[in-house]
Amino acid sequence: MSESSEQKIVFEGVSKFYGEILGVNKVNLLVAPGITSLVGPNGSGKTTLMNLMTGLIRPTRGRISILGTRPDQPEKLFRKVGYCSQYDSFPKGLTGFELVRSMLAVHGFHRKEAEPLTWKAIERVGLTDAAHRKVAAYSKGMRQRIRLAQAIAHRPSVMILDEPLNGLDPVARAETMRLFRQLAEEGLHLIVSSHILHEVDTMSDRVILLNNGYVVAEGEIHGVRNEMEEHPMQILIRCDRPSTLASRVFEQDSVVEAKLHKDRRGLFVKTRDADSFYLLLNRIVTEGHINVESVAPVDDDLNAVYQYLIGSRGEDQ
Amino acid sequence: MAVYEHTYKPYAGKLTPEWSRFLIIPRHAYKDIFRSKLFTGFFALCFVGPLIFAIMIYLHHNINALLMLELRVRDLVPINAEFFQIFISIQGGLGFLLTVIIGPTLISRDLANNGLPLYLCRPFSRAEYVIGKMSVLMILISSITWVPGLLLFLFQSYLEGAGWFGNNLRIAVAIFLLSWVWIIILALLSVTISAWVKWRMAASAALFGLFMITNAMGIIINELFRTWIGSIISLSILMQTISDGLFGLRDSFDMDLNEYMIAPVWSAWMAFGLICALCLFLLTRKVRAYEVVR
Amino acid sequence: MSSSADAQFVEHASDKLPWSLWMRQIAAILRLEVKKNFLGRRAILIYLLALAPVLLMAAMAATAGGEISRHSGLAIIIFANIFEGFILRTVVFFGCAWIFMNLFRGEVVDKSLHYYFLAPVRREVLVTGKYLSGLLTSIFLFAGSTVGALFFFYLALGQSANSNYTFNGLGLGHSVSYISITVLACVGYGAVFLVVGLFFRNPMIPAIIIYGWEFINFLLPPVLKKISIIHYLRSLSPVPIPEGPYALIAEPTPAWLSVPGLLILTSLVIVIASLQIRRMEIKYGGE
Amino acid sequence: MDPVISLDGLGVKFGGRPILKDLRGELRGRAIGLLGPNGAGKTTLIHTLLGFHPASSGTARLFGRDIRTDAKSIRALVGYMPERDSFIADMTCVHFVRLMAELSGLPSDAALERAHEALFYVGLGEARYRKLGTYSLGMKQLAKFAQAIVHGPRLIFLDEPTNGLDPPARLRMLELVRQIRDSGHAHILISSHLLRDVEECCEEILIMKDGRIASYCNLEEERKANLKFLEIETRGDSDAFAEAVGTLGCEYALTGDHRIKVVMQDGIEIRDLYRLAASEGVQIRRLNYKRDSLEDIFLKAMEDSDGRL
Repeated sequence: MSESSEQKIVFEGVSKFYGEILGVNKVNLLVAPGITSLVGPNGSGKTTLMNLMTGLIRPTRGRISILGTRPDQPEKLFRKVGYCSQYDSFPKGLTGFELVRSMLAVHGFHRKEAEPLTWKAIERVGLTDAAHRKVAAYSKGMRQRIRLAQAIAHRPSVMILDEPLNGLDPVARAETMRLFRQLAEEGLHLIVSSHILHEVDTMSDRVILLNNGYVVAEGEIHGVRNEMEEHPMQILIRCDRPSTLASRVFEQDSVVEAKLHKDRRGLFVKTRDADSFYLLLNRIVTEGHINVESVAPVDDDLNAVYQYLIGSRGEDQ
Repeated sequence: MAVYEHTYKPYAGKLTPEWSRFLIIPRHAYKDIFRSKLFTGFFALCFVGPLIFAIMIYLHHNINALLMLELRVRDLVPINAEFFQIFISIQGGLGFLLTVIIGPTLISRDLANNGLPLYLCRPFSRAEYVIGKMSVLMILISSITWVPGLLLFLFQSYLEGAGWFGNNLRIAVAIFLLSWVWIIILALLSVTISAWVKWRMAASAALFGLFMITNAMGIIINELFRTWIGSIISLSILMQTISDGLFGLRDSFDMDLNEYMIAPVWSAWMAFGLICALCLFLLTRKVRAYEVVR
Repeated sequence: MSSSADAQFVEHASDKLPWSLWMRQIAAILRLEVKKNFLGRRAILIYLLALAPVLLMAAMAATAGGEISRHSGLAIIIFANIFEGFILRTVVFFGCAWIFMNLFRGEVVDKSLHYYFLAPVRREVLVTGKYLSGLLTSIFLFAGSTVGALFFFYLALGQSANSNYTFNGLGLGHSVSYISITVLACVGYGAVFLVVGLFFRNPMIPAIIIYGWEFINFLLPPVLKKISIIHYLRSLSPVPIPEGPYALIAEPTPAWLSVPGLLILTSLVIVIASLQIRRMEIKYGGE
Repeated sequence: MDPVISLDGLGVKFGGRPILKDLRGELRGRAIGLLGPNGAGKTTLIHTLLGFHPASSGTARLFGRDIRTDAKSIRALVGYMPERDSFIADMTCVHFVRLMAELSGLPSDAALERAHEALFYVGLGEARYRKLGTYSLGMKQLAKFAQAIVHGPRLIFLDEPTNGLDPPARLRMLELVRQIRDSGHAHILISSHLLRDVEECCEEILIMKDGRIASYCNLEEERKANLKFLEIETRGDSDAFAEAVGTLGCEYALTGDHRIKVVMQDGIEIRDLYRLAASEGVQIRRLNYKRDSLEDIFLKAMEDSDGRL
C-alpha cells in the first residue's frame, strides 16, 4: 500500500445492497485530512457510507481502507477511528462520565489513563457540569454532545460524525463547529453529515454530495460551483424600484433573465458575464433613479449547488 | 377558467358529542383487527358454542326431533344454572384467547411509537383513552359472552314458559355479572400489561404466564399451608369462586379442591377489587403524554 | 494525533497475543454488564425468580416444619423433586433464558450494541466478557437461591434431624451436589441461550421449543437424550427421581463424563457465538 | 381582542426542581419563534400550555381560557406537532390523520375530507395511501404536520418542525408555515434551534433561558432599529475604494480580502458608494446592512440574562 493511502480514507468501487435495496453504489473516494461534509437528501446513503467506514455493515462489493486499516478489523480500526452515530440510545443506567470512562475501559485503557481522557473529552464538549448526571435525564442536545465526547475520548485520528449538530442549540452549534475546525487543524479527518447547508458552507473544507446512493459531486464547494458552467450566475438586488432596474439590465446581452422577487422589492438577475454586469450596475445606480438596499449573489453557495445537482424535489414524492 | 386556491382553512362544521368519542378507538381498531382473516375466522368460531347450546335447548323442547334422533330427554344435559355456567366459562375461555391475541398491542404500540401525546394533545382525556382501549376488548368479549348468554336464557324461558323465567332470574343476573367481571379483569390486565411491556411476544407470554403462575402458586400455597388464601391468589380459581358464588353452586368444576381450600366468596370479590385497583394504579403511572425523567 | 497509550497498543498487537489487554477489556465489559444485569429494570424478573424457591421453602419451614421432620426420608425426596422441577427446570431455565438472551438481544432492542462494536475489541473478547457477566449474575443469584432453599429445608427438618442429616448423613454431600448442579446448569443453559439470543430475532419461540425439548426429555430414546442439558444435570442428582411410567430409561452418564461433556458443549456453543458475532451487522431493524 | 397566549406568573416544577419560573407576558404575533438553549424549558412550556404538566404556580391563558380550568376546551383549539417521531402504528397516512381529526371531534366523514385536504396541503401525494412505517423522516414530519392542522386549530405548536429534514423538505416546511401565517386563520408558535428557519417565518421572537423569558421582541422592529453598518464585498482595487470611502468621512474597516465594513454617516447614501465604485472601476459584489440578525439578538439575550457565556 502506498504511503499516501496510509494517510487517507479510500473507497474503491464500494457498493452496498440491503437485499435488493440500494444503499450506495460504486463509490470511489479518496478523502484527505480536514472536514469533509456529506450532503444529500434523506436516504441518499450518507449513513450507509458512514456505517461502511466503521464496519458496522459490510460492503457487498469493493474495498474500503481507513488510513490503511480494513473496517472488518475492529480491534485495530477503532484505535484511530471515533464514530458518533445517529442512534440516540445509550447503555442503560449510566451517567455521562461513566459512559465515556467505561467505554474507554472497554478500549483497554487503565483506569488512571481513562479518567483524565474522560474529563478532557467532556470538557471539550462543554458538559463538565452535567458529567455526573444520568444520560437518561439529559436533553437531546446534551445527549448529542455526550455521544460526541464518547467518540473523541480516545483521541482518534479519524472522526465520523452522523448529523452531530442535530438538536444542538445555537450556542452549542457554534461551539461545536469551532471544535471541529480545531480538530481539523490538528490534522484529523472529520467526516460530517448535515442538512443545514449554510453551516456546511462555512465549516467544511470539501463536500461530498450524494443522491440515491450515488456520489454526484465531490470537492471544494466553490470549485464545484465553478465547474457548472451551463448555469449562469444569479444575483439578487434589493431596491425600491425593481421594475425600472429590470428594464435597464437588458442593455447587456449577457443578461439572460430578470425576475421580480415575490415581495416586489427586489430583482433576480441571471447573467453569463458577472464582471461587466456589476460595472453596469455601478452606472445605473449612479444615475440616481434607483435606491439600492442590498446586493448579493444568490447561487454561489452549497445551496445552489444542491439545487442544481439534486433539485428541489427532495424525497420520494 | 377558475383557479381555486387551496389555503389553510379553519373547521367550522359540526362536532361529535364528547361522551361518544372514546368509541373512536375501538372503531378504528376493528378495521385493523378484522383485516386479519385468521382472526376473523377465529372470531366466527366463537359463535359455534352459542349455536350448539341453542340446539341443546331446542332439543329439550322438541319431542319430534328427539324421536328422530332416538334420544330421550333424560339423556340430555339438564338446563339449569350449571348449564349456563358451563356456557359462560367456555365463552370466557375463548374471550381469554381473544385477549391474548389482540390485547398486548393495544397500548404498547402507541407507547413504542410515541403516539400518546398525539391523543392527549386533543380534547381527549387519559381516562377516555384507557376506556377506549379497553372497550376494544369489552365489546368483542361482550358479544361472545353475556349477549349470547342472555339470548340463550330468553330462548329457554320462551320455550319453557313463564314460570321458569321468574324462578331462574338469578341465572340471568349471574350470566351478566360474571361476564362483566371476566371482561373487566381481562381488559384491565391486558391493557396494563400492554402499557408496561413493549414487546408483543413478551406481553402475550406475560398475560398467559400470569394465569399459569398465579395458579401454580395458589395451589402450592393451598397445599403447603392448608388454607384458602391460595385460591384467591390463583386468578383462575378466583374467577371460579366468583362464578360459583354468583350461580349459587359449589366447586362446580371438580378441581379436587379440598374443603379448606374453598375461599369465601367475599374474599374473592375483595381480591378482584384489589386487582382492578392495582391495574388502574399501574395504568396511571404509564399512560401519560410525557415521561418525566428526573 | 497519537498518544502514548496508542503506541503501546500497537506494540502489543504486533508481536504476540495481547493477553493483558484482553483481560483488561474483559474486566471492563464485566463491570458494565454485571451492573446492568443486577441493576437494570429487566433484573426485577430474575430477582423474583430467584426469590421464589427460597420463599417457598421458608414458608414450608414456617408452617409444616414439624411434619416434615418426622418423615425425613420422604422429605429428602420431596426436596429432590422441588429442586429438579422447580429450581432447575423453571427458575434456572427461565432465569438463564432471560439473563443470557438479554445480553445481545436486549442491547439490540435498546439500540446500544453499537457502542461495543465501535470499540477496538475483538468480537470474541466481547462474547467472552458478556458470557462471563451473565454467568456471574446467574450463578450468584441461582446458586444463592439454592443455598437459601436448602437452608430453610434443613430448618424445616427440625433441630435433631437437621444436625443428623446435615452433618452425619448425606446432607452435606447432597447440598454440595445441588449447588454444583445449579452452577453447571447456569453454565450450560447460559451458553445455549447466549447463542439463541444472537441468532433469533424473536428468541421467545426457540426458548419455548428448548423448554419443550427438555420437558419431553424423558420420552426420548437414549441417543437423543444426550443432546440435552437436563439429561446431564439429572445424572448428577444425588437423589434419583423416577421419570414416570412412559420414560425410556437411559444409562445415567457418570459424573466424570457428564461434567466435561457439559463444559465441552458450552465451549463449542461459545465458539459458534463468536463466529456469528464476527459477521454481525448493526441494523436494529426499521431503519 | 384577547392575546393568543398570556403568561401570568407561570411556574412549573418537576419533582421539586423548578423548570419554568414565573413567566409573564402577552404574545400576540401571528408567527412566534420560541428560542433558547437546550434545557431552557421550551418544550416544557409547550407541554404545559397543552395541559400535559400542571402549573405549580401562576397560570397561563390561551385565547383568554385558563389552562388550569379549561384544558379540554383549549386542546380543541390547538394543534400540536411534537418534536419526536410520533405516530400510531401500522396505519396508512390518511387513516392516521383522519383518526386524529376524529379525536378532535370531527364526524367521521368530515374527518376524511379534512384529512385529504390537509395532506394535499402539505404536499403528500400518492404516498398518503402508504403505511406510516414505510415513511422517510421528511415524510413523517409532513404527516405530523398534517395531523396538527387537520382539525383547523387556531393556534399551532410546532416543536422543531424542520429537524432532520433535507434542504428541499425544509424549504417546503417553512413555506407552509408562512402560508398559514399569512392566511390569518391561525397563530403559530415554533420552537427551533435553527435561527435561520425562525428568521424566515416568524414575526415575533420569545427567547427563553433557564426557565425564564430572556427576551421577547418583534423581529422587524429590532431589525429596523439598526441601519448604520454596511458590509461590502468588492472585486477590483478594493484598497483604493476603501480609501475613497474614507474621504467621504465614513469610518471603515477592512475585514478581509475584498471585504469592507462601513459606518454610514448622516447624509451619505448608498448611491455615493456606487459613484466611488464607478470611478474606481470596482465591482460591488455584495452589499448589505449589517442588521441585528437574529443571531445577534439571540446572543445578546443570552448575555443579558446572566452576564457569562
